[in-house]
Amino acid sequence: MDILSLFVIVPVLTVLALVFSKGLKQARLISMIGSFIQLGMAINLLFAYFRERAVDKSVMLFTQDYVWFKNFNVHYAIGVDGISVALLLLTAIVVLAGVFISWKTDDLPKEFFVSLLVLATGVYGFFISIDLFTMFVFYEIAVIPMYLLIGIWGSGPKEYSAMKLTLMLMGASAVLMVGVLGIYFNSNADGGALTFNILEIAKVHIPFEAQKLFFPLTFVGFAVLGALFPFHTWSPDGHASAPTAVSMLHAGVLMKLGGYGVFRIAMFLLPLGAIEWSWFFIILSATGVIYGAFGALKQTDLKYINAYSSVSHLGMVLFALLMLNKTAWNGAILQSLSHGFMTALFFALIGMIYGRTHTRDITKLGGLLKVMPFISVIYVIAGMASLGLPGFSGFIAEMNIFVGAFQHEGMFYRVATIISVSAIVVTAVYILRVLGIMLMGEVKNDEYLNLPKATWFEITGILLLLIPMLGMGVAPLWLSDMTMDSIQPFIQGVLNHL
Amino acid sequence: MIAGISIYEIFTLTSILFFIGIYGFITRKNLISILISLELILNASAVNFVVINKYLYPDVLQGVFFSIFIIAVAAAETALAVAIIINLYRQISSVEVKDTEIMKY
Amino acid sequence: MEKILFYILALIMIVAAIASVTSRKMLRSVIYLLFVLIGVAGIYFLIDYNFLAAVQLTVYAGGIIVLVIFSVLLVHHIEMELEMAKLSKKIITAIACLVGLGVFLATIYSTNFNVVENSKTTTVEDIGRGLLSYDAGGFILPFEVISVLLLAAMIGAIIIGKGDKLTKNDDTL
Amino acid sequence: MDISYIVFIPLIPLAVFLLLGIFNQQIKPAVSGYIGVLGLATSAALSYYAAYQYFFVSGKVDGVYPTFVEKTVWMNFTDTLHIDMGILIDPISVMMLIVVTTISLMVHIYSRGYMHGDAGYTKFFAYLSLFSFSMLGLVLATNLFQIYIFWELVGVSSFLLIGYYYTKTSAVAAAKKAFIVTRFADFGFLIGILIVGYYAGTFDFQTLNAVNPEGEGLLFQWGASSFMGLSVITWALILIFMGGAGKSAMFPLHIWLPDAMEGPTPVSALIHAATMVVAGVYLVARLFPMYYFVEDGFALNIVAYVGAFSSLFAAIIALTQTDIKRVLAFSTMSQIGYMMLALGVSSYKGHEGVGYMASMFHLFTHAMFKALLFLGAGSVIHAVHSNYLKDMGSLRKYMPITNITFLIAALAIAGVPPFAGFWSKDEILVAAFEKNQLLYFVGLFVAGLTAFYMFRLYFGIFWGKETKYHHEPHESPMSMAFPLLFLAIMSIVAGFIPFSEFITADKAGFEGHLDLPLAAVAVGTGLVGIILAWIFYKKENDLAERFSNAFGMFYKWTFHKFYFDELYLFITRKIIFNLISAPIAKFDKKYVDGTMEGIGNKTVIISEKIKGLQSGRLQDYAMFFVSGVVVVALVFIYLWT
Repeated sequence: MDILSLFVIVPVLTVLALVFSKGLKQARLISMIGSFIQLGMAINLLFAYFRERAVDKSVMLFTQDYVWFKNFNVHYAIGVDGISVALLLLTAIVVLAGVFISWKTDDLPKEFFVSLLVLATGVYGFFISIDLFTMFVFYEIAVIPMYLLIGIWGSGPKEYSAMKLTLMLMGASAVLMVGVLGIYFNSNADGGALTFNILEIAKVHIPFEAQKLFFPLTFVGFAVLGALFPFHTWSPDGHASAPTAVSMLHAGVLMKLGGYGVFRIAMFLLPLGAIEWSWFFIILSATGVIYGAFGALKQTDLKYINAYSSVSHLGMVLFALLMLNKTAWNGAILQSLSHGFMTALFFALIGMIYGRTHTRDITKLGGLLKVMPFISVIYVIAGMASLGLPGFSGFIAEMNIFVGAFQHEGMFYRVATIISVSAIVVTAVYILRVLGIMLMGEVKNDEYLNLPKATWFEITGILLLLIPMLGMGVAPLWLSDMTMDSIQPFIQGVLNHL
Repeated sequence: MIAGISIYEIFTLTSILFFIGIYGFITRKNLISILISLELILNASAVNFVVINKYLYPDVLQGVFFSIFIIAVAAAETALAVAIIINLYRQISSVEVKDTEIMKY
Repeated sequence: MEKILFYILALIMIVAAIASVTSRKMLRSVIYLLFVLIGVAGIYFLIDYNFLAAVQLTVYAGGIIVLVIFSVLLVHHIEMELEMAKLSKKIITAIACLVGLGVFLATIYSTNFNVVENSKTTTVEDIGRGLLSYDAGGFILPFEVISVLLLAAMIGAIIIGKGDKLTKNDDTL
Repeated sequence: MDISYIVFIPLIPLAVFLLLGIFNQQIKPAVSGYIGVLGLATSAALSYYAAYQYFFVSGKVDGVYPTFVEKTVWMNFTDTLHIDMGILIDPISVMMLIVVTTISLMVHIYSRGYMHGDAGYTKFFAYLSLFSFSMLGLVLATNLFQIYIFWELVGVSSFLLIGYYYTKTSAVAAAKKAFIVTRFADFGFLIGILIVGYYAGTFDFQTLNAVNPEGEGLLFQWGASSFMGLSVITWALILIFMGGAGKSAMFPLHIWLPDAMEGPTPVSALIHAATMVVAGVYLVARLFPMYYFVEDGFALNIVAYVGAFSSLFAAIIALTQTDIKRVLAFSTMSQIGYMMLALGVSSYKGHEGVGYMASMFHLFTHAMFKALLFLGAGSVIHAVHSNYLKDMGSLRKYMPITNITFLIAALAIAGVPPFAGFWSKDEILVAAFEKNQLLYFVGLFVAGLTAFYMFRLYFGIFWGKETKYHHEPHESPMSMAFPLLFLAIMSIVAGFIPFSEFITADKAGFEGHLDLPLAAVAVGTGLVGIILAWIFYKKENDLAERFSNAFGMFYKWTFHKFYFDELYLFITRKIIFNLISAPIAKFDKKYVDGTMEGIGNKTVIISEKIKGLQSGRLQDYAMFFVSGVVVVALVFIYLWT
């Protein structure tokens, strides 16, 4: 049985079932069941992966290949390694948590869940594909429902934000498309046939000139989704307007596509280009890291703070990838996972706070620790995870990144590394600022005193995200080794040329 | 054949007429004026047909036939155009181009 | 003699054509056009296509110009000055036309035409036979088509010119 | 020696934390207090057992105390570089185990009385357990990264405990300040670790500290690569010391410590007096061979001078503070400076390593008497509900036990024999005298100041003016009195422990002896301080006020702690927030986002223009057509040949 294609089939079936459902209760139940099956499959895949990995040492496991469009040699080719498995697990968890958090979507529930699951389908598909074209198709499938989700179920200037987000991401994918086609048309550099399969392209020696030209296109195309400075501005507005579950999914999973794409495609297929351009993008990403942190310092809207924090954290991912060594790459993957859980948790909590107090302005909130202890305590924990406290996933990711970045000799890299490290201080400042103003202090508004407690589905959603975060932070060895092993074949190309 | 006149001079004349017609077609604002400019263009090309026939292929008569057809079509076209112009004038009491833009919607 | 005649004709035609597209009086514009058409007929005479010249004179100068003059009189007051286009538009158009003319002339003068010296006179009979010939190279079919076209145009002109019934009571009539 | 059971010393508090943290609502306060105390008591018992085993049963091997390590890989960075988790047993970690568990146990017991009736009673014990776990983990760390991990955890427990009264704005601000300042220091620490990791290729203490049989460190070879005139390892050590200075409140990273007194008093006693703040000292001691051998101890000199300066600086400020906990806070800072000073002047081998020994000794005794002082102060605050000296006076009549124990502690810190402080302080002065006379005199002067401000405090609280109280102050309950008594006994007897036999830099131990002339000078200085305080504060009089007026400006500066808080506030508020963050936010909105918006707007404008071309006017089309034809003709005839 093809256990990978199920990751696309099950959400599609769920969507079909949703089409025939009536009302909120049925819709959410179906979504929950569908997402649960996904999670079960992801966990099953994890164990299957370990079993298979023990005997099979090839780069990708569970590979399947069907010809899709013969003239251009487009295949529906899928396969996973440790990194995709980890990211699939992340996606499954965040989607399920997202369904729980959207338990009370009154407005067009059916359509909401359909869009949510279509988005999830795109993400799953992206993570399992090893064919550039398939990957690109799934990428677009993932990005487009965003427009509907924000534009219809959002708040504030939602049309504007949705438009901005979609246009910027579409612009990026246009650039990306050029890069992908550039890779495709150079995939016969060694005399073979044109192909979209990344494993085959990786064996080809794409000429240096082509690499130099197409690397920045591919990199920027993906990195915009990873909120690369200065193309990050869609993220604060988009997140601020998006409904809770969408923010979770977007920041938690969709933005990971950027880093994943960079490392799977840009760096893997164009290693010479990566080496050639890394200095330039290091400047941008290191700027993004520190810039996002400082940007978050002055915001008062919770979602804006978190969006800028994402800019900073994901800047770290790109920064690590550009450092071009194994430790840093491992850090980047771990940071993607960690940020996925953490930021999804943040957005879930913000959604709960907003749902109760109807404001996201921290200056209007205060003393929430007294009013809603559970949510506040989790918020503190999430905050601590965000500022890289040991025991949470953020710490191990950041340490991998820093240690890896420090392996890169040269004054320029050292300075960039130290600048990025300094972000941990600024992060502490903005996180504590929020905690201090919002959770601690006197209760600002008497109405807040009798707000409802966290409900069971909220608690379930939170725990789903919190436990993996803790698990990663306390016992990182198995995960870190799993991703580290999978990085090896991908970084080899870069290392050969360094 | 016109004695002492080369084909180049006749082409020069027709080209000038042709572009005067085009100039008129673009700059005039009155439907009838546009029709007049159109006649200029048509005549310039008709002369070209005839001249080429005479100077280059004197044994055949195709150029002449085409000129006759051009004249016939021009007559038909003018008749229709005048009919349309008159009808238009009845409708909106104007034959200015700017008043007839309603067609684009 | 013919050379001088041609130059005179050419001068008249160009001046009349320019006057025709720039004149602000409608009727004068039509009359200038008449001069051009007559000039064209003159050129036909010069190159010895007498029948064509006659057709030109009767159909164009006689028929079309009269038609146009009628329509002018129907829709215009004689004294009415025509509205002119914006200067910028005129200049742009003029530039485009001059450049286009330049291109034409440059092309014409750089082409080497294979001129055949002759002084053949074409008779009406030649034309009639050519037009009505069934043989290969005969023009009977286009001729018939043109006749049908003329008929259609005539009917169309009448229908359109007659106007719509609905507009009969329009006070613009 | 089997050391595996030592793992449970930190793990028991962790279990207690999880238990109390997760079932926060379900567990009754009375029970949670017992659980906390019981957990810590078990840990303490294990620690004592471990110490006994280590020093007396296992003993020396080849004339030195051996180092036992048990560890497991926690995370791999590269093939050679990895973080281990484990426990490392050597003399100083065993000593720290005892200090931490003892003080923590006492504080737990004390808190049962002090925090009685508080709404967050269970939460408080959970936090205390979390702190104990982190601190014990820090103490037992086997490598730099492990110590960093627990370092951060200690920082966060400190944050939680300082901000325990989270509805109080000042407490929240203090907690934030403490966390951010130490975080800033940790930034340096982390960079230092990264440098060590890269150039030395390991984080492991044993490898880093390895000393060859000739008594030389093995780190010479890493001194090669240099940056700005110093070897990178020296830089790393300086940066690591920056981390230590942050936690230990050394100048200029000291500003968080006085504010941290916003936390409940037992917390101040545990974290901000006895254990966490000495982590910096412990860190330097842990890496002592590195500090000593790399580049002739350049980094160690910095430690010494920073320590001496902080010590003097804090002692001067302590003279004028009126909040009794702040006086104690500055006193702590001053005493830690002392320990740093001692480490800084120490050598490695044999008796020359007296500074190292003295530092550890002082750490030990200081933990006892400073915890006692804080708990005593807590007892007083509990009784009069105020932190300020002006609200106190003549309390000896109401609180006999507190009075006596506080006096013992004050005598101990003032260095009066035979109390604990005398012995350790004397060793420090001896070490300084042998190495660096300047630092010796600074130390001596600080000793005098210490005696003076401590007795100013003592007389101010228990003697001095008669104060009217709203309701009669009463002696604290037994749960609070017992720790006071226990620590008082420790403050007396701790000095008699022959420290030099157990804890020395080279782990070999040496015969300790008392340098009588130096001791006499030190005691004399202390006594002068006490007598001055007696004159000034024993009876209510205006001597002190006249004196402070005479100093005028200097007094004002001291009272405002040399305006360091204001300086930092200026830097954070004005520079970071207003000059960096606000412009960035604006820049982002206006230019970065503006550019993207601009592209969008331009597209709309251009499309409006293009829309205009599609006018529906035939003549316009004709013009485009003609122009187009002309252009195409030109291109194809002349350009594209």
